[in-house]
Amino acid sequence: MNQIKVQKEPFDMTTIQEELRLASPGIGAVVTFVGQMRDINEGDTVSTMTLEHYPGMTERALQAIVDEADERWDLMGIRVVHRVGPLQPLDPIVLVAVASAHRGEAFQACEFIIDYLKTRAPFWKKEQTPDGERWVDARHSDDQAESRWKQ
Amino acid sequence: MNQIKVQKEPFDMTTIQEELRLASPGIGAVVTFVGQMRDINEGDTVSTMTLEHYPGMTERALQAIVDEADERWDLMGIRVVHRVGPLQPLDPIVLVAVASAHRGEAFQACEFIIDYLKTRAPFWKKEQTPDGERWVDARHSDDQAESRWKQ
Amino acid sequence: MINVLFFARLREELKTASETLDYAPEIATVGAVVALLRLRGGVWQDVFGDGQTVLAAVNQEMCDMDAPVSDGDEVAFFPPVTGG
Amino acid sequence: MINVLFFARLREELKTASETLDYAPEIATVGAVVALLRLRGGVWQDVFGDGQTVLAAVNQEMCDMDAPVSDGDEVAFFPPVTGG
Repeated sequence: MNQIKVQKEPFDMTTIQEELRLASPGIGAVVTFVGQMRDINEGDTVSTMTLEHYPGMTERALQAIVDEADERWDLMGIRVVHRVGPLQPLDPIVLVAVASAHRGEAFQACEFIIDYLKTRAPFWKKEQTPDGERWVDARHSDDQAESRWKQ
Repeated sequence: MNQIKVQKEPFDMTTIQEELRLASPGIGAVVTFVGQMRDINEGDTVSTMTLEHYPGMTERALQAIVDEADERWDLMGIRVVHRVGPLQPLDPIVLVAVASAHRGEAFQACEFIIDYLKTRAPFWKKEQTPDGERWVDARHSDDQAESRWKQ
Repeated sequence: MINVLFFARLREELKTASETLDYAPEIATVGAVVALLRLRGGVWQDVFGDGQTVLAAVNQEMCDMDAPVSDGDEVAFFPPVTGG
Repeated sequence: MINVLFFARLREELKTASETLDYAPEIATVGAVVALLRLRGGVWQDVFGDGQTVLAAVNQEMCDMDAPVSDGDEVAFFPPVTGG
């Protein structure tokens, strides 16, 4: 019912969303988040980005996040796909899609998953800028986004 | 930059999302909501649904909602497509897609638009069930969802 | 003239989608139009009666019963909306 | 034996992606492994020094410095994550 993928290849958003939304005629809402590479970060032009990850742990971390979402909300399917390796501006980096009977739960679960992914899944971005390569720093705003879900 | 459509024909989610997300390399997040027809409502099997609307006012109401979202958040593109006429289970009814630099704004604006659409846009659903036709009643939960956005 | 429109359940119950009313100063608000329609009795009284939730729009903008109505306006009545 | 992995900025600064340490009771926690590595001085002291945020995982589960380490475990060190 839920699927997690970490892959170098581009993913096909259409196939993922269609397969998810057609899984049951009881599904009333599908919320999809797509994060894509921006050509600018902290004021600098970024021409390429390379995503490193921790094979094995990545899948486990994503599975734990998806399982927690499934426990918290009444959902009818989750898809998480994250790319690794070299990326260009406008390339989709991550897709999180959640299906449920009603929209409130799909919205909350989708945002929860991407918020947790941002702080708990072992991915690291390295940017190529005109001044050379640099590792992207973790954002305080991502910690804040995660902490909203702790009640 | 923003587009609103009310149409009888099915819509192509892929084209809409791709066109939206590729509009600028400054876009970092796209959040899409798709509402689709369920085969069951309030415990009864629903075989077909017919969506009536108020031509002219519908487009104005949707435009007002989209304009308000654009004022409240820093967005980079909005798409709203709503079907009218006869629909079958699993048919997409409505799509709301929002692009922005960062995800928080895209999530909030997307949910705001669908919450407001549910209470402010002149659409009415009529269901065909084994016991005959019936108009769908407005949900109290939709009023509550809308009222969250009034600060 | 005022162009009056009815949608969804109202349209079906009243068996009419639209009609035109001669404008008169006595129907200068949405509430006054409702009162006039209710005076017809029968199904009109039922549909616009106390306890019924009827929404209104003047010139395609949702409004409340105090909203002014002018000659040439389009006034619409309908049940709470259920799209999306 | 403990298999130790380094990722991202740490991997580059330490110029190594992995190494194995002989297991000993003195390195029975993640913090003890860190202390051992820091003793090497130089870049090791910099990377694991005070004020550096280094995250750790034992057997692919994120954990804090008190987490136990047993013979045969995989212990990973990396900077705060930035995916998504």
